[in-house]
Amino acid sequence: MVYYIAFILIGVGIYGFLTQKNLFKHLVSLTIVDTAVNIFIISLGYIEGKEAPIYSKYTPIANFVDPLPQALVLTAIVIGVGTLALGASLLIKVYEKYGTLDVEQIATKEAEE
Amino acid sequence: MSALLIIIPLLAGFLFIPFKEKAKYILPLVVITTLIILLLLSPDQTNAMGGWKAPFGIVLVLDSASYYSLLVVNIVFLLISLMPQIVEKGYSVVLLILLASTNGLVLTGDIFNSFVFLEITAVAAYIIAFSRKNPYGAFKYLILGGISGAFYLLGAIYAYIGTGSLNFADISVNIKEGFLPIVALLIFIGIGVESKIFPLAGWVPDVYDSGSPLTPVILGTGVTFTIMYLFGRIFITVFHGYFLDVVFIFGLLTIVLGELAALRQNKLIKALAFSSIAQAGLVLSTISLGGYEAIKFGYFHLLNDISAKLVLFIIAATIAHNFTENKIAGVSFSIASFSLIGFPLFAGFRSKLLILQLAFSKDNYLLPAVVLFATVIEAAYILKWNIKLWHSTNTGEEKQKISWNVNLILLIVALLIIFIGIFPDLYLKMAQNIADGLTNYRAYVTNVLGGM
Amino acid sequence: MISLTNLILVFLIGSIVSYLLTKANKILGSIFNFLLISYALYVVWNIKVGHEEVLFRILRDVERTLKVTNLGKYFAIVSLIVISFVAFFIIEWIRKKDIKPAAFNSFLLLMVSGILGVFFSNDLLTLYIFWEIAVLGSFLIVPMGKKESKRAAIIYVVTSAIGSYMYLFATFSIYQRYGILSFEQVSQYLANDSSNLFKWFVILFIASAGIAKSGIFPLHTWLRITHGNAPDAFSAVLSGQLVKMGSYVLAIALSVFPTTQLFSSFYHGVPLLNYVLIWLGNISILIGTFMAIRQNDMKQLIAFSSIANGGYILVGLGIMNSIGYAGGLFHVFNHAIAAAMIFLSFAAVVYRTGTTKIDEMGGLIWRMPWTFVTYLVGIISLAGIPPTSGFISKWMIFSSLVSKGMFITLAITFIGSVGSFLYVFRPLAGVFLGQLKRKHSDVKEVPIIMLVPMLLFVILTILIGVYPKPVLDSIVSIENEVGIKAIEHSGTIIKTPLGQWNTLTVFTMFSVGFIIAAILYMIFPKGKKVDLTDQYTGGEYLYNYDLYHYATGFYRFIERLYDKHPSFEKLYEKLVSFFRYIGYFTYKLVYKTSPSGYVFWITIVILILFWVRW
Amino acid sequence: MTVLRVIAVLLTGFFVGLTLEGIARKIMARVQRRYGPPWYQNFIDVFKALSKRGISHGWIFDFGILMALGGVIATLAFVPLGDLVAFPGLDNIFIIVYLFAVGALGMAMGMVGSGNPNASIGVARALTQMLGYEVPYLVAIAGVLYYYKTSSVSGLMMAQQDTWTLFKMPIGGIVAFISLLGMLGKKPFDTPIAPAEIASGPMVELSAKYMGLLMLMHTFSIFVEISLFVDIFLGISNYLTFLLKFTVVWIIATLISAVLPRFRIEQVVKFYWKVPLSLAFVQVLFVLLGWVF
Amino acid sequence: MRRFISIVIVFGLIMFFINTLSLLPKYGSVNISKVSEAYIDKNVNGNGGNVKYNESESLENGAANVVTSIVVDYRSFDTLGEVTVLFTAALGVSLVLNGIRRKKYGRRPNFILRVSVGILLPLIILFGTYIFIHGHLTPGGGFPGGTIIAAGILLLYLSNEEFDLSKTPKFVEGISGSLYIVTGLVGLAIAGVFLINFLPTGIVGDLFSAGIVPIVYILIGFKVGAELSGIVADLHREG
Repeated sequence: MVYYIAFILIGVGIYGFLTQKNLFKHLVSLTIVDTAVNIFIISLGYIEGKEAPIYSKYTPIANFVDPLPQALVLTAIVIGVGTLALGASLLIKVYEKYGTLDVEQIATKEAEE
Repeated sequence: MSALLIIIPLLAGFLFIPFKEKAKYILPLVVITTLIILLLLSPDQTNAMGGWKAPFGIVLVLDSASYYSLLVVNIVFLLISLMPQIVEKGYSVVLLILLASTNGLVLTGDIFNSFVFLEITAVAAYIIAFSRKNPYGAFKYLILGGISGAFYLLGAIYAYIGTGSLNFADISVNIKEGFLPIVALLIFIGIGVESKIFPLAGWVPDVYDSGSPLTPVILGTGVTFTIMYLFGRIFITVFHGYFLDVVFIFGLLTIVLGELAALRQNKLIKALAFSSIAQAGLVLSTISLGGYEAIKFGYFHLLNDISAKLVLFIIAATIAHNFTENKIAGVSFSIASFSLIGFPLFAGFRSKLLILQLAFSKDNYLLPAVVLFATVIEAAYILKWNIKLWHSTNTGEEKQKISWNVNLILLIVALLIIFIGIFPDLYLKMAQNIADGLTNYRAYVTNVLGGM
Repeated sequence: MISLTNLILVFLIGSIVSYLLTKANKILGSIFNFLLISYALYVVWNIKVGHEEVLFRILRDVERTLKVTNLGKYFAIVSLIVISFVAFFIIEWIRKKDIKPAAFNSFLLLMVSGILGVFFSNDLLTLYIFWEIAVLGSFLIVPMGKKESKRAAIIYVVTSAIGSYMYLFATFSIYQRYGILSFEQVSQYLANDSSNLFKWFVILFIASAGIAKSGIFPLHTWLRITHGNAPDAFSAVLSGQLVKMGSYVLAIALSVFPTTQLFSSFYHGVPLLNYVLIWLGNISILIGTFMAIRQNDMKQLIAFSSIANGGYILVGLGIMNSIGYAGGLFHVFNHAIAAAMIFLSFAAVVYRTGTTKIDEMGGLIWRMPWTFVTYLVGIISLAGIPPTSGFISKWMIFSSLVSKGMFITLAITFIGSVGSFLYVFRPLAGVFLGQLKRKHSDVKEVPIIMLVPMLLFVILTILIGVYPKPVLDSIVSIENEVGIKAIEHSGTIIKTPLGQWNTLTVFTMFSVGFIIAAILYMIFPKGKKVDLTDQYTGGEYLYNYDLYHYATGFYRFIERLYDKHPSFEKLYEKLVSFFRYIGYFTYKLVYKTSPSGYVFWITIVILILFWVRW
Repeated sequence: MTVLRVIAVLLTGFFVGLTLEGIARKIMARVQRRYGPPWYQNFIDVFKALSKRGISHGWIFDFGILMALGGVIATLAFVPLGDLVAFPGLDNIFIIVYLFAVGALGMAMGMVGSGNPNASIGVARALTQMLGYEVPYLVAIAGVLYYYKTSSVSGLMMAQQDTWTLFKMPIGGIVAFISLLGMLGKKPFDTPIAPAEIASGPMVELSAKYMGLLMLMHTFSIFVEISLFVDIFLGISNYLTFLLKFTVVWIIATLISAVLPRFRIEQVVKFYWKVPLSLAFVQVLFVLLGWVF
Repeated sequence: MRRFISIVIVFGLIMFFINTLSLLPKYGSVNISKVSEAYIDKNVNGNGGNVKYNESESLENGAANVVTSIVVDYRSFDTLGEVTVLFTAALGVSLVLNGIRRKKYGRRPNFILRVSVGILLPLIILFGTYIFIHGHLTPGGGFPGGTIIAAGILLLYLSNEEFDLSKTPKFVEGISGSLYIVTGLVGLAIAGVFLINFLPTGIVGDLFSAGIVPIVYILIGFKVGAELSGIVADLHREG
């Protein structure tokens, strides 16, 4: 069930890319796609009726979900953050240079050069 | 021990973050140390990171293929580090990180680890792409890289589900049969963007035209070689050449449309960017012909192309007008462009000849026709630039003089191209070893999994 | 006597040495060039036929050899004669050449090394390698000419690349099918190969390199621009010699792989393939002749004549009977010498007046008589008029065509030869005769060093015209080697089944006639020497005699008949712009779009692969 | 022995040529209903011109005339007059046609050397006209050569054992005759010398001696052209019958030229390449197919 | 029109992904792969077995939080790469936005914000450090801890106009990064294998257990905190 949510979210992200004109919205859709992929990875690790993979007072013996996807997602999220931060700073520079974030106007400005 | 190749540049990067400008001086030192370490290492050893054996932990594989690829990549980085003029202020740290990530990409034996290193290379490439007032190009590259990263990650996860572990050798041995098409498709998308395949590599011209000579040089040579090596590693060693017929068609498409697009560019850098797209397409389609010979000649051509591109990009980015003052740069530019087209005395001729002979021996008449057609077009626009630069009269703008060390390096590479043209076995031996490493995946699996 | 490989190596190293020498002193470098080339001529002159040498190894089991055949030796001697004369001419000409003289000399030697390799290579791949070296050498020299020569160099390389890459394609398919590449083996395998289609494909593709290089019909557009704009002395080499490399490959494609045995005869013993090639030659004769009549720039005019003569050679070689083949080979010699002679005289004219446009000059005979003599003998030989050698080859081709009964080709060759009277006469009248322009009144004759090669050419043409034995002997040896019944000739009499004639009696009869006319001229009172401007002007008084020179639109009345002629240059221009448009379209669509474009392409690729895979 | 034969040929060329020209002027006059000058008028003109003292425009002017006359004399020497053959076996048809070009080129060069634009225009027209009539003529002759399998003129003449080639290949004969008119430069095709338009074309600067020499050259060239036609097309003939056939052809040609106006130069080329050339091709097709009478 | 095409394409893409579902096990009934099985039972080297909280001692890993054990010990090379990505991103942001002065928004932050920062900041910093110190016991670890600290720094930036981080985060970042590598190198020196866990792992569950895992996670916490605050600082600079 959760898989469908993840795929639809990827679809929404891609749709965002295809239709939006504003560059910042592209960045947003990129995050959507990243989160959707992360959701999908996590959902692959879930096992019905199993606990979070931490040995603690409440779960002393191993009755855990699959920990590996969660570890991978941890890394994937941080990569998403890194790309997002860089994208945002580049957008600031794009705005400084072209004065707009709209794709058409940038294309016309670039054509003039 | 092979982890040192990644760690030392990384350590230098981390230490020099507070004083970025000073990093320019230690860059050559770091590259030399990694080269020395590489020469000390013996080519077939696998090091498990953190002591955890193969399918569980991450494994760095140093077989003959990765050994020689590392050699090439480090030599390229050495040449670039010896030219501080072309490196922007404060970008040496980025170069260090890039060196670490390219070494990582070559060495890693784990699919998720290769995703991480691919992302490091990509992020470093975004920064380099931005180098001199080219934010829009860099941003487009970032978006494209981000999405391709997402697909690559999906491919990795599907591989994990399919085989249970993330290790290349493990995947190649026991991936469930249904998963291979989907994994190959997703990974093809992930790497396709980086390895300049036709519809996916939209970022190349804008990024290479970023104004600073560093971007095209490092992205065009070092990173391209690493990506091509990764492509070979995954699609040949891991997927046993499963997806290559699709890649062949895309390769042909890239060659033809890359050359045609280059025909109309009026800026030298953009034309050369398209030429590197076309050459990448040629290498990919040669590799995807399948078989040991094909891979050997594919990488041989890649080596020739990289040495020619190194010279062409430096000159195109620094002095994009006439050669009257700096003759040495002019001569090396001409030699590199002749080698690219495939005139007899130069290296390019050898590799094109061997590729044609190979294609014919495999009864594939499409590839030679496309290659020859592309070479005709390539001859048209490269020679146009050659003449324009040699005979242009507009000596109006600033008389940019190339500094002596850049000239020296240009000349050395140009003479190397001629030397390879006459005695090709230096590059051929390298290509042979790379092809050996990639093709016998049984040795790879036993080497990594230790005959589990 | 050094071996061939050392000779080629000497030239490769020599090109660097000459670069340094010319950097030091222009004249010294050119002298070094001349000495080296004449030494090469000497070596090639008395090299033993059948002498073999192993060169280097590229493909595994096919090692490269250089082998001296009669055909190769003949072509090499013709080319080296032309180049050594031009090298001697360059010694003086280089003085006025301001841009990059050092590069000019060094690339000339590079080209010569390529040429030597081409004529002596014994298999298809070595021929391709040296062919590319020669193309590279000549490509580097061409852009040193006028402004337009930059574009010309590109067109030159692209056309020759098209030809040579088709050639390479054929070479590899042969190698893949038979595993061997040397000429004898290939001809044997081809002879007993069953599939006719493969034979057609191979020979046509190999001939395509020759077609591209010698400017035959489909790939002839580059000749006008390149010869017209290349540096003057070099266009003599370009048209005198480089075009002959194309004829050499055509000769190989037609005679070394004997098309007559490979294919059944289609029309009076001429196989269909030869017939197609002959028709290509015909079309280029028509194009060359009719376009040459229109040209106003003298060098472009002779460039078109090279197209026409290339067509002649192809027609001659295509007929493949003893007379026709000999005619084709002899014409190679004549056209090389005549074209070089004419271009040298043009170089001398440009050396003095600086322009190549016919209507800007006139009456140069009074200031440059010796250049005029060279040009006169040159056009007599080019047009094929008896006392000179040009007539012999034309006569052979005509008689072979008549004996084969190919009348349309015969008509076209007549048009070509009569047409050549017209277009060679245009520069004669426009440049040398007629009124001398005031601005050219102080023009002096070109220095002696430039005159020597020109006059040597003149003597050579007339000598061979009268006593064609040496050339005919080598042609006979070639024909025996290639397996065609050799023509019989004794001394100065050339026999053919149709008839025979004696070059010596024609010459003596001509001089007798000339002496009779001179006697008549001497007996009667001498005419009063009158100044050039003292003309019958129908009563009107002329102030500016420069206008009184009829040169612009010399054949305007014929040109009007075919003004709307189909121009192939425009056609190829459209083709190039079509490719350029596809490039623009892909650039716009894939590379220049916004990020949404990129994502669009990624999803499209996924969908296609998905759709294909499942 | 050949020297005697050559002299004989030249002398016949001189005397017969001049007398026939005189007769032609007589016929022309009769057609225009006037008496016309005596038949020996041409001899008088030639000797009068040669004795005068004219003007010369430099060495190329003189050399041109000498080369023209020398060329035509050489061509004449090779032409067999009936059974009188100067060089048996060597008189190849192409030699004669192309040796003739030496004369034409010499004349053209000399005249343009005079510097007068009328001369250049005239020469340009002459060369274009040559382009016009040469091609059909040679194609027709090639048909004959192909049929008789020999290219020596005397051989062709001898080959006409049974019937004249004219009757064997009538179309070829007509084409050859039309181009013969063009060669002679008679009225319908005398655009190069058109007196009204370009002041008698190339001959504009000629005076006295040069004019005389050129007249000689003109007569010899006429003699060569017609004798070629007669040898090839009008059957075997000894010396006398040859001269008879020669005069008949000459008279027909003058009659035709007396009545026709002058072509414009484009019309000449267009005419020659439309009518005679297609006829020549038809004839050649017949020869190839063997339909010969 | 453009919207219609993109809808069709997106629909096609989703169909592509759904088509792959047939391969995947049903949601919730995934069987644990052999690799994760070994991670859970901590017997990658074969001397694991049933792990009980607070009892099993000197296991090969020792971290209670299995995810942390994977992230920092079993696949710590990934995390090294991970940290480099963040490091490059921060470096990139500082190179791209090489601002000099602090960007002034011109309006004074309102009273509540200024006062509450004084109270909240220490708590946030304390909470952040707690997270990455207990990385190997409780969920979370170096990355979330570092982010929380950076959030605190952001709060500082928002609360007053003049606040600007000096070069200290750069130093902290550099040192912690190199320390992380040094720990790896020490493992290489001692046991010849990079990033090996050379310290005793102690009892599962208490604070000083699992060898170098907590040390590494603390270093990562510092590094991530410094980097993200560096990014926040750069975003607040201009000119």
